[in-house]
Amino acid sequence: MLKKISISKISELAAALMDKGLLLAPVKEISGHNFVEIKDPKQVDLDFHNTIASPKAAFFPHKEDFIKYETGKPIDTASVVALNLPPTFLFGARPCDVKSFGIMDIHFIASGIVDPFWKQRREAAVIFGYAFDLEKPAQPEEFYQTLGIGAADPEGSDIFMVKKGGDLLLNSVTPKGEKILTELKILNEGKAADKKYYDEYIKKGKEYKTRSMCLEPGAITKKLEDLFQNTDFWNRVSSACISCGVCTFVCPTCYCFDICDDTLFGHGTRRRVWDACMFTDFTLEASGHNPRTHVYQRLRQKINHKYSYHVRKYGVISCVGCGRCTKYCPVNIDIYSIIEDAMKA
Amino acid sequence: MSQAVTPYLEMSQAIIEAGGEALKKCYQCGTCSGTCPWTPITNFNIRKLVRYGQLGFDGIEDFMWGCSTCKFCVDRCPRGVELIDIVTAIRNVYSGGGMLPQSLRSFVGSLAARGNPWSGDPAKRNDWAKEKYPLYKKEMEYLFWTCCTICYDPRNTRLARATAELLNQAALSWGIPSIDVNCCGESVRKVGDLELFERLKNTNLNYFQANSVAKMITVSPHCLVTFKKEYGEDYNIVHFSELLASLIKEGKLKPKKDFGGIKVTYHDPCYLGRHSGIYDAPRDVIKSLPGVELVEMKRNREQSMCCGGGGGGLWMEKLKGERLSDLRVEEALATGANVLATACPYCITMFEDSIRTLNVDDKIVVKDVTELLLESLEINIDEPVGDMCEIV
Amino acid sequence: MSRIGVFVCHCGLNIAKTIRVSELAEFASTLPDVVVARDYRFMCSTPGQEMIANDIKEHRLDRVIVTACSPLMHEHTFRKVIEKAGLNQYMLTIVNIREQVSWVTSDIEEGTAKAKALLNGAVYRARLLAPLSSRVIDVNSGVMIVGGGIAGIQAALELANTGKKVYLVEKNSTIGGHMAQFDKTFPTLDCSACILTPKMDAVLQHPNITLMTYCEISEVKGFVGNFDIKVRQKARYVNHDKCNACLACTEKCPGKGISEWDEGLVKRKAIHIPFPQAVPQKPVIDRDACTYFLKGKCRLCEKVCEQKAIDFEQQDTFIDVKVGAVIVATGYNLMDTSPLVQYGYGKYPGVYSALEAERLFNSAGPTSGKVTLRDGKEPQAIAILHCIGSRDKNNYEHCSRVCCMYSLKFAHLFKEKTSADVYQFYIDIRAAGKGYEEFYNRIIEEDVKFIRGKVARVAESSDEPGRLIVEAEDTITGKFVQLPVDMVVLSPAMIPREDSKEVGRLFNLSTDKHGFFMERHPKLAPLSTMSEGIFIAGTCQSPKDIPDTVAQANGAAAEALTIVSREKMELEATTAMVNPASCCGCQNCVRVCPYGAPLFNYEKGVSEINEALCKGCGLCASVCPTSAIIARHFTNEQVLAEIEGLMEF
Amino acid sequence: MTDFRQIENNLKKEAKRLLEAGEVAVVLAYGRGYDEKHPMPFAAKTIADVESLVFNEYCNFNMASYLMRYPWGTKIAIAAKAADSRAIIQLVQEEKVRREDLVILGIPAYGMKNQKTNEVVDSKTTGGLYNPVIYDILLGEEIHGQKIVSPYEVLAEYEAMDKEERWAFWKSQMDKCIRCYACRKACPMCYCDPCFIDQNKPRWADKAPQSPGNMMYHLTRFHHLAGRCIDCGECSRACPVDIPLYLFHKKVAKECEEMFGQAAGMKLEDKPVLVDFRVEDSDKILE
Amino acid sequence: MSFEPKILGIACNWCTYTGADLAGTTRLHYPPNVRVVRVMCSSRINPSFIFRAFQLGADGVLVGGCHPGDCHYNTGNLYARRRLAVTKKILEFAGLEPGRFRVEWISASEGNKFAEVVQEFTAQIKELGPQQKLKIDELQEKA
Repeated sequence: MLKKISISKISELAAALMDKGLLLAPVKEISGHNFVEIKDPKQVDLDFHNTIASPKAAFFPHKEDFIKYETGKPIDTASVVALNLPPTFLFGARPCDVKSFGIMDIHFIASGIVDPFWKQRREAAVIFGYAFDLEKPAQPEEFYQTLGIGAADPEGSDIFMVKKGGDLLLNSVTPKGEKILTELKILNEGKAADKKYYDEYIKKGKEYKTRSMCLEPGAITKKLEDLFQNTDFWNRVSSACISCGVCTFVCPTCYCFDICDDTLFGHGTRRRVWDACMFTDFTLEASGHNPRTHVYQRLRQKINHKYSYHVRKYGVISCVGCGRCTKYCPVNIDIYSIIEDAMKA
Repeated sequence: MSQAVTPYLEMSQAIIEAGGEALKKCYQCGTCSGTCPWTPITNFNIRKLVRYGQLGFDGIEDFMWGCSTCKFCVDRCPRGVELIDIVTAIRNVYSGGGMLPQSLRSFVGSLAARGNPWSGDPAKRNDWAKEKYPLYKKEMEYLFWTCCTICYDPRNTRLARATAELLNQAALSWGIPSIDVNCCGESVRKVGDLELFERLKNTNLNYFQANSVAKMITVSPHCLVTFKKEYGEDYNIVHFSELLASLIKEGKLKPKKDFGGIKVTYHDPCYLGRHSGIYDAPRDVIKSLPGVELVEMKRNREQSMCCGGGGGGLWMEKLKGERLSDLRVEEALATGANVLATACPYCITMFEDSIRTLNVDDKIVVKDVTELLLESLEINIDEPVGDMCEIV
Repeated sequence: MSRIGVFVCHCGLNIAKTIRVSELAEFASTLPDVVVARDYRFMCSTPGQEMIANDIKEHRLDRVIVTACSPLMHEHTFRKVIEKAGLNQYMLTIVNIREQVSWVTSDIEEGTAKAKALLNGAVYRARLLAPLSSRVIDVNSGVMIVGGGIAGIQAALELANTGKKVYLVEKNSTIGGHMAQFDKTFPTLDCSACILTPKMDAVLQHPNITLMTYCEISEVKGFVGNFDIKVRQKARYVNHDKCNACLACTEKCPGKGISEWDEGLVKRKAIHIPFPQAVPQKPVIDRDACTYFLKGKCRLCEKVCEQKAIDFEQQDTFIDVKVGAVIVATGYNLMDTSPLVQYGYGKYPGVYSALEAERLFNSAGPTSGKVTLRDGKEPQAIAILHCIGSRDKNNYEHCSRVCCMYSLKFAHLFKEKTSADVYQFYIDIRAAGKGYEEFYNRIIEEDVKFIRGKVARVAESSDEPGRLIVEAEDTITGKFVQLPVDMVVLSPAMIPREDSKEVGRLFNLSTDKHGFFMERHPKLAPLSTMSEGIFIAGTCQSPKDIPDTVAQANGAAAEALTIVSREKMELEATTAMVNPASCCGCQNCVRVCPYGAPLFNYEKGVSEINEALCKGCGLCASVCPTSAIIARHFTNEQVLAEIEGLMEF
Repeated sequence: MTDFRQIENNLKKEAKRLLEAGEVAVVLAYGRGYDEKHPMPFAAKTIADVESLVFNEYCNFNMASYLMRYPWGTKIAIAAKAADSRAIIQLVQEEKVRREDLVILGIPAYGMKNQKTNEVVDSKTTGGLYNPVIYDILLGEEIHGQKIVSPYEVLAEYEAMDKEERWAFWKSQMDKCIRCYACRKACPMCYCDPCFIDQNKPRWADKAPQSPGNMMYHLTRFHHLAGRCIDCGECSRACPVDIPLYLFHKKVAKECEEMFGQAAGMKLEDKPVLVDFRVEDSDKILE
Repeated sequence: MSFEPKILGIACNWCTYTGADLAGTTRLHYPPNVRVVRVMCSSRINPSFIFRAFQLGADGVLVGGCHPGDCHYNTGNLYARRRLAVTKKILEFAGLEPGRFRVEWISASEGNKFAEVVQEFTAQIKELGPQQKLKIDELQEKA
């Protein structure tokens, strides 16, 4: 089912979605766009290339409270936090980011150990994917083509959106998406020309150029395994790394977290908070021992996790080529270049 | 009839509530009364006043008017008792009951009705200026605060004119207040009429506010202290002697006339000296005059003796032998000085009286330092008054 | 999970009057981890202590909170209690609800609420307490006494007689102090020198006393039981080992200096002993008066000295002394009254200070005991002025305590030695002491005139040149008095030594605003100070007379003995330590520590703390950016928890 | 000013000479990134590495941050612009590096640009100097005659705000923080490992990127850097959400300079102001 | 109900805490709003204690130490003076009312000064009203 709406009426669409539930959409903040829970429909702004942070926080918030308890009280008085989620609309996620949800589903659902919080959030959500603007060139950091992701790839979205001049075309991808589209009375029916435009756009998206190399998962896995002991290689590529957490925090596929307890006046909360394998204390053990004390070990872990271990375990590379880690790295470390180097090494 | 008395603590409490909190601290050592210039010559005893106040004894009204608020006792008191506050509080409590002495009634009455203590017509406040001097406007730097005494008291209007001329000489930007102002209220406050003081204060504050007054010059140390300490605002205010001293130092005023070796002694007004800590500025002015020798009286600076004009004393009748100004003039004569200089209109009034009654006007004259300086600049402000002038 | 017991003391009504103690205990019992909470009339009493001990056993308590008076009062008591009951003594927290709640609050609601908040803070803190073990150290057996006045002499003799080594340090060239300047002592009127000089000699002769005159303290290191003190021996320019005290040098010396002993009333030689009975009886050269030092020529003393003891090249030297305890007895000064111009001191020759008057009575004084004015005449009328600078907010608010009595003594001596009329100008006569009131009565009967009124002014008489007029109000009659006299004696305020703040800094003593040393507790520890092992005696603590000074000296000697009579002692365990895993090697701790306790281990790249030197101030912990330094008993966690607890209610 | 290309050539020349002669084991400078606009900090250890060295207007990184990766005794050549040289001085003061281990290759430069915004980096964001304070070899001519603006001038706007406004400003800025810690990691003076905020004992603040923890982290960090911050602006440049941390650091630096009369990283023999005192410090500073 | 502020006091053991005890011994009454934490020296005070106190809802923080030069540990308070001055400037620039944080030197003999300072500071905090800026959000909801 194809619908359409004028982009100038986007806030009306937003208002309609807000009537149905929670709306997460791109908003222009001081330093760039980000997905934010919309309070005022006018905030929604589709004039962006991609957001600073990936939309993974929609399902995997930076901070997620698990359990509430009182200090000094028996354990049975503690309670698990109930989410009670309304329908959630993730509006305007780019194809590469939408792809990441599927990768994350592996850990949080498909691996067999189900994370109830992730699962509930995923199930409550309707994803409005949004094709990149094919008229404009890709940003120098991006390389999703390498990972086989097109600039207008509807896979993973419930509804996929394409810009056509001043209009936005919305096409349902899943039954869930179709249901929502039906319900949204504010939308107009898509004409045949629109349908044609949409289909061509999707096709054209496959040809859209980002940085690209031939990357066969098995080959890179093998290559990285061979390189593991090559300290010189890892030292060289990590020599600039300052061990901050920018790359992992903006990454759509990084899912590591820390569990912490916080108490205030005897009221305790057990929660998870994002962690980053780049942090020096990431692997710090209670004994004081830390198996990864060197910068190179941490960067090696990160590259290997995404391009080697993950492939070995689940058969997929855990990277979608969005280029955020490169773009926001304070010292311009480029994961693409490292993979390239590794392949050449 | 029994001579026994019972402490009347309600009265003591009333004094404390009227601002005499310091009453509690006194341990009756007698430093104040020993220091007080009145103790040797009158039956006024400041220590006793406090003692009566502490216990609320009757009879306080007989001697509570004696204090001239010279602050000598306050500076010496080993217990840090603010005796002037106590005096003010006692007067407030008792005069509230209509115990104002006869001599003060016209003074307080004039202040209440006309806003000045000299029974002057408020409309004629600025008559002394003869429209020669500008009224203060916002863009001016200084307000020359004209004390009632220099506006109305004939002897002191000369001081007003002298000041105005010097301000012009120094080419300062200044003006005098309009007739909307009234007395600063110092004396009436010390006499204990706190209500009237508040009224006078508010009138002046309104004027200051309406005209955005920021910097002030005053010639009366009494106004100076009142504006600084009782008005609750932080004005940039100077006594004219301070300004003169700095103008001379900066070379903006240059004394010319040689006085030919006259001796001048300087009397520290209590409100300029002990109350405000200004001792050197007026002396510096005198020292800058060519041909003038400054001689000091025995009691000077911090130890200076009161003229008796403060605390309402200016308006009170005092018997011969009970006048501090007489003693002070004698002290001045003992130095061999030809001129008794001072820097306060009250002191001038008191000394003029004493010089007249002691009949020593051929030996000594009283002058404000301002007048001395004006003289040395060879500016004449004494307009000829017909033939009389030539005869003299 | 900890098991905390809370014990709320009523302290009779001291606490119970403004805090609902049972409600407080009940509140405590609702707090997490508190397993027992009780209130009791006197927690510090034996039954109170037993209650705590029993509860520790019965309820298997591992932490105890005593909610009572200030920890400075009874922390030690309760530490002993819980230790006896099997807990580590540091598993105790005191909540100060007396000094800091009930005594400073009038409203019972407010008092109870504040006590609850404080108690809650203590519970938060108590959960995080950790057992600590005390350090045991060896104790030096000697005692240093600073100040060779009557207090120092008395303490030195007492201690030396117990067999302990004493180092008596005096900054002047003789011991004796102010007492050596007095003629008679009140109220008994016995001769000051007669009772003092035998003691001075005894000090010199005592095998256990090392007398260190003309010396000053230059550095104090270490801590109770282990003080390491550097003493500066000022150059005397006379080798005392060689000098045989013939004093031939002092006869020949042409240099003139001001006699400190005679209060400047006369001159003395540049090479001199301060007074005939000085101890040691060996001279020193006053550089500022010596002709050789001033003009480069003279050296007469050197020529007459057969022992070749004169040494113009002598330099200051430093002596290191190790002691276990210190008694500070540095005495007092009289206030300089010349700034109080109304009294004319320094302006009129007829005005004397009390110590100058003392010298006039003394047969070894400038007038050989005759009371004469500076012009040699005998005074006909004398006024003695009390409370000059004392009891005075403009100067010193305290009462100098001895002036009333010595003024009465002066009156007696004036009556005895002259035919003058004597007047006392006073505010109150304070004659509390054994035999004092009787002495006062005796002086009244000697026909001394008492005028109650503080003098306002001393002026020159205009009628009789040279005479003085004293002006005051006789507050009893209310008459203004103008009294012509020949002599005025001022009783100036007794004030701390000019260098008392400096001495305080060296020994780590707090001083009050004028510089008197602060005792640990005004009633219960009047000789102890906040610095463990350092005691104070005599007028350096507050004005007092000779009997009180001597009593304090004996007391301080006994206090010092309780330390040096032990071979070993326990020190507080509340020192800092470094968690090497967290140390980032910034060396902030090394840079700030006043005791040099942290040292940087360059090999490991971390700081290490020498706990023997650490005094537990916690400065290093607060400058440590990584929280690697643990200030034991005041850890970051403990303080943060306490703050959280305090802010909850 | 010597142009960037010339500086790059000089850098290569000196690096080659020093490595060849064995005078240093490593040259800390800038290397090629994934494009021109994105150079990277680079540690050249071999002659072959020298060819990878670059210098252009985007080489903002404060190379002093990398000094502490090498043990004492390692001879290091380091490219140092003005701010970097102050960082080096401060680190020498704090005994984190030894002066004798260093060959400082001074780079006088202006017109450096922020790669994200393309804005020229000037005294607004860094310490107002163009020439290194200390160096052994200068890779370009010293710069004179450039306009000198007080590095604190930019503060006027914020100082003029009333406290409510300022609070609202900082609150909104701190709320953006995602706790990636790029600021502290980019900071040459933040060498603590572990950082106080990572401690579990005590737990100074929660780890979640929410207001109280963010405030505690940043306020405490401002305190830790008080009198030590050398105003290179790396914290703000590294920040993925553009929090103007440099403003706060500047303010603290300004206050420290006014109160204690010493700016950070200007003299080797100074002692950091917060681990120092003067008896005559005035109580006025507490008002 | 009138606003009763919560004020954290941090006092050094040797001077200010003892001075506070003296205020009690001499029965000087002062408002109950200040809750005192005892530390051995004012230099023990980690600036983060102060930040934390404000987060926990303190309306004011009062630090007391020995007078400069009288520190039981010689120089502790001289370091503290610098550190706390910086703390104050930081709080001020962040936008907190400067009047909420105060450092006073109160000796063991100044019981009256302790009482006066508490009186004055409490009045000042009352005037400023509740501290909402640094206070943790959850606590604000409660209030």
